[in-house]
Order: sequence, then C-alpha cells, then structure tokens
Amino acid sequence: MRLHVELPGLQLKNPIIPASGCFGFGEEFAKLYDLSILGGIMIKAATEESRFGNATPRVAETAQGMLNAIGLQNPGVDAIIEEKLPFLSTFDTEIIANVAGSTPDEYVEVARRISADPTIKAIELNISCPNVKCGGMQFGTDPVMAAELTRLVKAASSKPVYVKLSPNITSITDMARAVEAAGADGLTMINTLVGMRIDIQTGQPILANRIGGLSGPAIKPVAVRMVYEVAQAVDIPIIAMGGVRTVDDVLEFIYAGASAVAVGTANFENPYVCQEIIEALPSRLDSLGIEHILDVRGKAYAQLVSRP
Amino acid sequence: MRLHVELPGLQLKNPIIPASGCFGFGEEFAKLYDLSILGGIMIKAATEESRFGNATPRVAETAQGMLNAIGLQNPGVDAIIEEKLPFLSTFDTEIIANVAGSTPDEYVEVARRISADPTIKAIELNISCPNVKCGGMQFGTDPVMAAELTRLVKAASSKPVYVKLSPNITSITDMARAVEAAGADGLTMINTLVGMRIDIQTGQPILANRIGGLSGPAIKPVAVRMVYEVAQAVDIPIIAMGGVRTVDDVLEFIYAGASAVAVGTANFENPYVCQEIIEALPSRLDSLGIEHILDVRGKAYAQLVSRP
Amino acid sequence: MRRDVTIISNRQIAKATMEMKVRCPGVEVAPGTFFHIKTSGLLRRPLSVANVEGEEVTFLYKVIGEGTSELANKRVGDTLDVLGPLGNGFPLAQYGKRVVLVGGGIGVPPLYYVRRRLHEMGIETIAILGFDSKESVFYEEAFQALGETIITTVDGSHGERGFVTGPLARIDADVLFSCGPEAMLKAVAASPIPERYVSIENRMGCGIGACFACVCKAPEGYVKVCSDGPVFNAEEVLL
Amino acid sequence: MRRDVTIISNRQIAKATMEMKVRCPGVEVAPGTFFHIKTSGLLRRPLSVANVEGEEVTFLYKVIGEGTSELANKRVGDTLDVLGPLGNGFPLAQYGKRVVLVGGGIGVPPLYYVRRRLHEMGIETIAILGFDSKESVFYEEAFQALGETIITTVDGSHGERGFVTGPLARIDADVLFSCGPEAMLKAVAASPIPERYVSIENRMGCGIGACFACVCKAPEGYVKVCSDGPVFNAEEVLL
Ligand SMILES: Cc1cc2nc3c(=O)[nH]c(=O)nc-3n(C[C@H](O)[C@H](O)[C@H](O)COP(=O)(O)OP(=O)(O)OC[C@H]3O[C@@H](n4cnc5c(N)ncnc54)[C@H](O)[C@@H]3O)c2cc1C
Ligand SMILES: Cc1cc2nc3c(=O)[nH]c(=O)nc-3n(C[C@H](O)[C@H](O)[C@H](O)COP(=O)(O)OP(=O)(O)OC[C@H]3O[C@@H](n4cnc5c(N)ncnc54)[C@H](O)[C@@H]3O)c2cc1C
Ligand SMILES: Cc1cc2nc3c(=O)[nH]c(=O)nc-3n(C[C@H](O)[C@H](O)[C@H](O)COP(=O)(O)O)c2cc1C
Ligand SMILES: Cc1cc2nc3c(=O)[nH]c(=O)nc-3n(C[C@H](O)[C@H](O)[C@H](O)COP(=O)(O)O)c2cc1C
Ligand code: FES
Ligand code: FES
Repeated sequence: MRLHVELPGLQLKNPIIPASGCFGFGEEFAKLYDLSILGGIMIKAATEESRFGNATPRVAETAQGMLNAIGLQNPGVDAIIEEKLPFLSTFDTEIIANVAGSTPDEYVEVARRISADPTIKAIELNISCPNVKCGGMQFGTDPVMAAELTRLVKAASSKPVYVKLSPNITSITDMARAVEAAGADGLTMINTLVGMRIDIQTGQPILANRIGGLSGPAIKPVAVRMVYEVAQAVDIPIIAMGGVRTVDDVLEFIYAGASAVAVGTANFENPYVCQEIIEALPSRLDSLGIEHILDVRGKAYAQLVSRP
Repeated sequence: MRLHVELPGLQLKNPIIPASGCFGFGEEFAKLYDLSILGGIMIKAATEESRFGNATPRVAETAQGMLNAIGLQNPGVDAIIEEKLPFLSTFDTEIIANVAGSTPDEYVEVARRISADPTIKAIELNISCPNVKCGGMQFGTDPVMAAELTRLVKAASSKPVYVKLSPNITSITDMARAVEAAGADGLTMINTLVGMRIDIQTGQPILANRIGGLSGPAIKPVAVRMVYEVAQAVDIPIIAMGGVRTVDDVLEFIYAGASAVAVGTANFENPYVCQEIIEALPSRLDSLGIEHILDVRGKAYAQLVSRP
Repeated sequence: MRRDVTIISNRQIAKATMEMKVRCPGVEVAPGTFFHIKTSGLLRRPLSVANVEGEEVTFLYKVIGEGTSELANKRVGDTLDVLGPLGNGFPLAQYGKRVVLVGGGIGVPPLYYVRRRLHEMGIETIAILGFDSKESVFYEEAFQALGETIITTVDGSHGERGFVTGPLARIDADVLFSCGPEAMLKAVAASPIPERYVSIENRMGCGIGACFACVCKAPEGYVKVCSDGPVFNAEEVLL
Repeated sequence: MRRDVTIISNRQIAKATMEMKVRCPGVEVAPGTFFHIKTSGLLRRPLSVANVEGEEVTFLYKVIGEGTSELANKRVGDTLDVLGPLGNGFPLAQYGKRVVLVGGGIGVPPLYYVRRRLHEMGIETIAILGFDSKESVFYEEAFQALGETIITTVDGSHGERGFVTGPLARIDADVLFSCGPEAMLKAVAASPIPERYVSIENRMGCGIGACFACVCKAPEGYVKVCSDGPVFNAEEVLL
C-alpha cells in the first residue's frame, strides 16, 4: 500500500505509468511482462479518423534526448475502442486515453466516444503535440483556447479529464491555472520541447517534418522545474513526465510535487524499464526512510505535505 | 578569408566566440592559448554596481547539460572598464560587452558607459538571465518590454546592440521581430532554459537559488530549432549558441541560419575547445566541399543563401 | 529478449567496415532479423544478423556516426546490451526456385546469412553485391564460396562498374531477396522477377512495434518495419 | 594543463572508498592542489592530490554518484583526461612550528600528501582524522608512519567516539591545516590555534577561475575556491 495512489478516476497500485505514444496500445510490451504490474497505461493519442502521421524519418537522436515527429499516427477512435481496448481491458491496470484533434469538435467527439468505454478510467487531453500542423500545440500555448477546450471536453467526457501541458510556453503556471479554472481534474506534464537536428552532410533537417518533439533525460531539468512551479500554483494533482528512467527520477518528480509519474522515451532504451522501476521502488523508499511514497510529495517546496 | 564574418560593428576573423559567463574576462583562458585566435569574446555580464550573485551551490549537472545560478556576479561596469578591458584590448579580437540590470535605467547606464570604451565593439543586451530576481528574464519574455528596453539601450549605446533572447517563451519569433523593429542590430540566442534538479537524499533543490539555467548539449536541439525559425523571420544577423562543442555543431547552427556561433558550457569540459574548433574548421569545410562558411548559412531552409 | 552478449571479436574488414562476433547462447536467429543494440546514446542501433555459427552471432557494420564508432572501439570481452532477435526475416522455403540476392553497401550483411542457410538447404543462389569502390568491398570470398557472386562498384575499381541493377537485368530468376539503400530497393523492386522481397532499413525508435517511428506506407495503410518486417514482399510496401 | 594520464592501479581501500594511482610525468604537484577529471558527465570532477611519488599521482575518493562510480569502474591501462594540477595548496615552510592536520571523510586525502612533504622537510605534525565508522577508515597506517595520528569515528567503532573537534580541543599547536565537510571546517576555523588554513570543497564548473561557480564569501568580497584556493587562511574566508 505504500505505493498506492488515488487520483480522480484512478486507483493506481503504484505511481508508474508508461507515457502516451511510447507504449503503443500495450500489445508489444505485454509480450515482455505482465501489464497488470503497472499503475496505469497512457495509450497512444486517438483522433476521430485514422491518421498515418508524418513522413519518415520520424526520429533523430540528440545528446541524451530524442526528437520525434510521429504526427499522431493512430487507427482512429472507433478502431481503438473496437480493436485495442478489449485487449487492454484484460489487465488489472488503469487505462488512460490520450485525446487529440485538429478542431475543438474533433477533441470533443473523440473524448465523448472513448470516455464512454468502461475500460477507460480517465482522459488525457493532448493540447501539446508539437508534430501536427493544426490543433495540438496551438491549443496548448494559449491559455484562453486551452481553457475553452478543457471546458468543452469536460462537458463531453464521462471520465475525469487530465490536461497535458506543453513546455513550449512562457508561463506554465498561467496555463495550469487556466485549465484548472476550466474544470480540469488533473494535469499531466510535460509534453515534448520543440527541437530540430540538421544533417551535416546535407544541411537539411533530419526529420522529414523538419521540427520534432524533444524528450528523454535531456529535458528532465525543465520538467522538474515546471512541475515544481505548477504544483505550488494549483490544487489539482499532477502526473509528471520528462526523462524518467530510474527510481530516483521518479522520486525527483514526487519531491517536486507530482502524485504519479509517466515514463516515455526510456521504454525504447529499455523496454523493461517500468517493471524495473516498480520493483526497485520499495527498497529505495526503505533506504531513504520514506514510508508512503506520497509522504514526500512536494518536499522540495514544503518541509512536509500530508498524504492526500 | 573563408572563415571571415562581418557583422554590425564586428569584423570576426572566424565565427567562433566564447559565450558570456563561460569565459570570465578572458584572463584564465589567456594562460592556455592566445586569445587573438578567437573571432570575438563575449565577456561576463556587467551591471552598474558590483554584485556577489547567488549563494552556493551554483551549479548542478544534468544529463548532457548543466544548471547554473551564478546570478550575474561581476565587479560592476566601472571596475570592468578599468580593470578588465585594458587586458582584453591587448588581443586582436572583437570584444562584446554583455549588459544586464534590474531596471531599464541600469541597463541604459551600463550600456552607455561600457559602449563608450574603444575596446568594446558591440553590446549584447542580456534580457534573458533566469538567475536574478529583478530584471533579466522578465524583460526577455515580454516583447513589449523587450522592445522598449532595446530602444532605450540603442539610444544610449555608441556601439551596435545585439539582443540576447530567452528560450523560455511561447513564440521566439514574435520576440525577435519585436526587438528587430525596435532597432536591434543583431540577435544572440539562446540563453539558458529554466530548470531544476532535486537532491534525492534531502528532497531539496541542489542549487541554493532553487532554479537555474540549463545549458550544454542537452539544449542544442531547442536552440537549433529557434535559430532556424528566427533566421527566417528577421533580417538582422544571429549569433547562435546552445550546446556547441564540435565543429559540426557550429555548422549545424550556420545551416540553421546563424552568422556566427558562441561556445559556452563546453569551455568547462574542455578549456581548449574554441581553439580546437577554430583549427578544425578549414579541413571540415574542405571535406564538405564548402568554400566560405557563410555559403551554407540558412541551407536548412533555403537551397542557397548568397554571402552577405 | 533483452540480453547481455559478450564480444568475441571485432575487426576491420574493409574501409570503415567492421565485423563483430558475439556469443549469444540459447537463441534461434532467423536470417533477415536484427538486433537492437545499446550504446551510450539514448536510442538503440539496429544491426542485421550477418551470420550465426553455433552460439556466435556476426554483425557487419559500417562506421558512420557516434553509435557505430563506439561499437568499433569495443574490445573482446566487453558485453553489449541487445534486444533481439527482432522482426521477421526472409522466407527460406524456396525449393526448386532460382533465387537472386541483391545487396548494396550496408545492405549486404543479412544476405550472407540467408545465402548460407539457403545453401545448407541445397537451394542455389546468385548474389549481386554493390559497393562504392574496391576498398569498401567485404566478404567477397565468403560469398563466392556459396555460389556465383557478382560484385559491382560505382567507380569500377573492382568487379563491374556501375550499380547492381546492371547485372540484375541479365539475370533470370524466380525470387529476389534484396537489402540496401532506399534508391536501390526502389529500382530492384521494379524488376520483372516475379517474387521480390526487400529488407528495409528505416530509422527506428523502440524496435518492437510500439512507437510508429519506422513505418513505411503500404497499399493498405502502413507497415511497421521493425515488427512487420524488416523483410517485406515488395508488393506489400510502397517504397 | 590538460593531459591524458594512465591509470596504474585502482582499488578499494575502505567502504565506498577507492585509491587510484595514475602516471602523470613531467609535472610539479604541490600538496593541497587538485585535478579536474573528465568523466562521461558534462562537468569535470575535482579530486585532491593525495600523494605524489615520482611520476605517480594518487587520488583517494569516495564513490558517491555517477562520476565517482564511473571512476571506480576504470581499469588499469585506461586513460583519464585531466586538467591540473589546479589551485593553490598548503604553505609548506612551517619550520619550528607545531602543525596539526585535521581531516574529515573525503577531506582526509590532501592531508596525507601535505603530511608526507612536511615530514620530508623535518617538520613534525599531529593528525586528527574523522570518519563515520570503522569501515570508512582508510590510510590509518600510512598516516601513523608519519607521526602521531588520532582517529575519531562518529559511532565510536574505531578510535575515539565523536568528532575531530574533541581531540583538537586538547592539542596545542601553532598552525592548523584542515580539509573536510563545511560544518567541520566551520568548527575547526573557530579553534584558538593562531594560524588556521582550510581547504574548501565547493561544487565547481570550470575549475580555473572563469565561471564564478565555486565562490566563497570573504571579508572583502569573495574568493574563487578553484583558483584562489582551494586552501585559504581561515581569516580570508567567511565559511
Ligand atoms: C533493420 C536494420 C538493419 C540494419 N542492419 C545494418 C547492418 O547490418 N550493417 C550496417 O552497417 N548498418 C545496418 N543498419 C543501419 C544502422 O542501423 C545505422 O548505420 C546505424 O544505426 C548508425 O548509427 P550511428 O550512431 O553510427 O549513426 P548516427 O548518424 O550517429 O545515428 C544517429 C541515429 O540515427 C540512426 N541512423 C543513422 N543512420 C541510419 C540508417 N542508415 N538506418 C537506420 N538508422 C540510422 C541511428 O540508429 C541513431 O538512432 C540497419 C538498419 C536497420 C533499420
Ligand atoms: C577542490 C576539491 C577537492 C576534492 N577532493 C576530493 C578527494 O580528494 N576525494 C574525494 O572523495 N572527493 C573530493 N572532492 C569531492 C568530489 O569532487 C565529489 O565527491 C565528486 O565530484 C562527486 O562526483 P559524483 O559524480 O560521484 O557525484 P554526483 O553527485 O553525481 O555529482 C554531480 C555533480 O556535483 C558535483 N559534486 C557532488 N558532490 C560534490 C562535492 N562534495 N564537492 C564538490 N562537488 C561535488 C560533482 O562534481 C558533479 O559536478 C573534492 C572536491 C573539491 C571541490
Ligand atoms: C515517439 C513518441 C511519441 C509520442 N506520442 C505522444 C502522443 O501520442 N500523445 C502525447 O500526449 N504525447 C506523446 N509523446 C510525449 C510523451 O508522452 C511524453 O510526454 C514526452 O516524451 C516526455 O517524456 P519522456 O521524456 O519520458 O519521453 C510522445 C513521445 C515520443 C517520444
Ligand atoms: C556558468 C554560466 C554563466 C553564464 N553567464 C551568463 C551571463 O553572464 N550573461 C549571459 O548573457 N549569458 C550567460 N550564460 C549563458 C551562456 O552565455 C549561453 O547563452 C548558454 O549557456 C547556452 O550556451 P552553451 O550551451 O554553449 O553553454 C551563462 C551560462 C553559464 C553556463
Ligand atoms: S521502431 Fe518503434 S514501431 Fe518500429
Ligand atoms: S569553478 Fe569556475 S570559477 Fe571556480
């Protein structure tokens, strides 16, 4: 029970969740370990229709980071509900649907349909994808648009809504407060930073999409800082992500004020990483003298925060 | 001559410049190599009075990055003029003064005094330091304030003014256009991203200042993307920086649209790095079939840009 | 699927080209599959299996960037963290058919292993291997030992001058197995040989089918190179 | 000033404590100076010189994080990229004075080298070395060979129980050389011994005086630990 975390709509047996887009719909990882050990799973973004996404190359490596420009490739919300959720429903873990779109109507429609499925316990509203021309980050960098979209999706969704914040913004706290005021049940943060890498031989960007989203350990300090600031600015819980690959990274985000942590890029480096972190957590808590993991939530800004 | 770059106020014998704050006032590096080989030197930020800066620890390491919160420690503009510039004037290289302050008046005063010194060839207006409570980044994240400050400093400075942009902003192109319209002669970018690292044992931020500026290879993809976007949005030249440590990193920024490149954090890893890059440039240009380095400026967005 | 393998040898065999053998016990490795190899970079590096002998797996790799340079500096006795074998390989049951193997540059390695396996099954093959120039040629004798082998070099410094498509036009075959740069695969996929298999080398993220980094368009939707391939019937993909 | 040095030995000498010897020819290394050592991390790691014998330089280091773990895994024959020697060491000309050396934990290493040099000069010293517990104690015999040595451990499992300040209070000396954690240096700097030198271990960036990362407040302004120190007269710094 020392790892159990209760959040709006979610009973997490531990605070470790694979991040959206880095775990597909779980099928590949289910061959490697039992997905029921996970606190939850954030599945790949869903849009109304199926999307192919961007041209390839879609990934490039950077110093302790990677750029991706997948472009929200997915089979469309109905196919996800019919073909992917039944499989996911066989595991004892909380499934969180990542909802994307090009227009508010699309977001609303996707959220309405997918939240109605009993397998889905919460919605992650993706207003921060840097890899699509319309929608995505444009909603995530304007607090007024973000708040309006949150309100619409909240009204359409039958499950709690977590808004996924973009770090490509001047004031992440203003954004967080805006979506909190609009009714968000929680926040997930951060999505990727916008970046680029250029091929020295050709002088051209490596990604076909030219720009992409930077993830991995390189961005962790930015993510920790943003979680630290936002946790003090809002009252809704935060699921944090950005560069996590060890049990200490998880603790860093909890100290910064997060209530749970998602693991993205690290799944590519080590597909067993979530399992390894979950197994390592209890003894790490022992060695630090921490009873329940949330006993130290927000310790970086307060001497002690009581368990929620 | 294939490395020679001419920019407002600056005749750079090559486009390699140590970045502000990472090279002090040159004294330490002058013991290691002849500073006259450098295209220019961006000296540590000057404020009106001497400043001690923040408490220690002031640095922390992150994955291929570092956080610093020096807090603009410097002996004050008059001491710099009296004690530091005479030494720097003995080298055949272009000295660029980094100007900081807490109020517009302070910026103006520092720029006025230091630009009057004949050793100074240009001003770098630092509106992007994340490590001070007043001034610094607050000017750098609001285009209206930044433009106003640029106008004031431009009027006070007897040398060209390069505005140093912060990456901690939603639209770096809006900011670039605003300061261009206000009369900036050039841009330098990027300053550090705001980040944090928390000590696992204590749960407290490692930096005494809690937050700090993230620099080094980790941030290069963000810097390249921003230079790529801004180079297409403005007509004034860009001196780029962020994670440069090899000759190929220099070329990446030139391809992205920069006219010269500054090297910061890499000087700590290898104090000879600027010298090594300068020595490596000609043969790297040969191997890529590049005649003059600026022949490939902006190649990432245009097939060919003519030499300015 | 993730394992530590020990390096048995690691030597240069041609210009910027290395052969590495690792001990990898207890695994069945089909020709055309690959391993996803950890270096100090964040993303793994995919390398095709170039041969398997008992517990020894061979990789042949070109040193082109940071990851492959790091591999080139590994010493005997060092271990590598690998995922694999991954993906689906070449269809081996080609009895009675004339099989031609067409490889270009770093696309040559998987063709060696598939040829060896076909050879063991008594299936005759012709190989056409394209390189930049004489110094880049590797494994020529090893290929010769398994059947007719035609080498082409772009500059004509060894074998026939030109591209693999030159000799390919003369050859009459039922099945084609190919691996190499995209331009070559495109040309080869357009050959009149009735059955054509191509092995595609796209940039990868996860290597196991979860991230959609490596996709290739297909007549119906798309395929994932890492998990649906890397070997595809040329009809299944839009190159 | 930047050089590649070759590792001659690297062995554990106490709990999480390593001794590394490197060959570093042609350099004059004063006691109290340090080397700034490159690991795969971005920032170098400062380590004090614990001894010099001919061309061999010894470091004694505690394995606490990524950089020191990486160092602990280095093998004989590997090279290290180091900057150094850096900084200013202890003043050696203490003829006729009674010198006491006070070290705590990872502050002990530089005191060994300075004691050896003072011993060679015929200057007698007393050493007080503080550790957590018995398993952390290192170089006790080596120190004993150079003069009176008092060990303290926090848990009393070896030597006197408590902190170095206990024995220090009993000792009559003219000069104090000290290195250790900040709290210890503060206590020691307040001792009635007339001349007190402290070696400060602040987090560093450049290590050569250019970045202002390592500063320490001083009665007049500040000092840079890396280039003005790391050894200071206790009067020169505000701990
Ligand atoms: C299924 C498959 C099998 C392969 N088999 C072989 C083989 O047997 N021998 C061989 O020499 N090469 C092979 N390659 C190509 C090999 O993976 C790349 O040359 C290698 O990853 C380059 O890494 P680097 O760090 O040296 O280059 P960098 O350019 O520094 O690598 C940066 C990133 O780009 C990726 N990348 C760069 N070039 C390629 C490329 N051509 N293909 C895929 N990813 C690339 C890297 O994996 C890495 O993520 C194969 C690729 C795939 C997809
Ligand atoms: C002048 C000087 C001399 C030193 N001499 C010795 C010595 O002889 N033996 C020894 O065991 N240690 C010594 N230290 C401390 C040693 O530098 C650190 O223990 C070491 O850098 C930790 O690196 P890490 O990667 O294992 O730890 P990490 O915590 O992973 O390091 C992260 C960053 O913090 C810095 N850091 C962490 N702890 C310290 C610390 N206590 N002091 C300074 N920087 C730190 C690291 O250098 C690195 O930049 C000395 C420090 C200084 C400044
Ligand atoms: C290949 C890839 C695909 C991603 N796809 C999505 C997505 O579909 N929806 C989303 O909200 N975030 C997506 N992300 C962002 C991650 O969920 C996560 O926010 C980000 O990568 C930072 O975490 P990390 O550093 O642990 O990867 C993707 C990231 C990667 C690397
Ligand atoms: C220790 C340190 C001190 C810095 N001080 C200044 C400064 O005084 N003024 C300034 O404009 N930028 C300062 N910077 C920012 C650098 O000039 C540069 O913009 C940034 O570090 C990105 O480049 P890099 O990744 O090459 O270090 C400092 C950076 C570091 C690491
Ligand atoms: S590399 Fe991730 S799906 Fe193929
Ligand atoms: S570490 Fe840079 S000034 Fe001391």
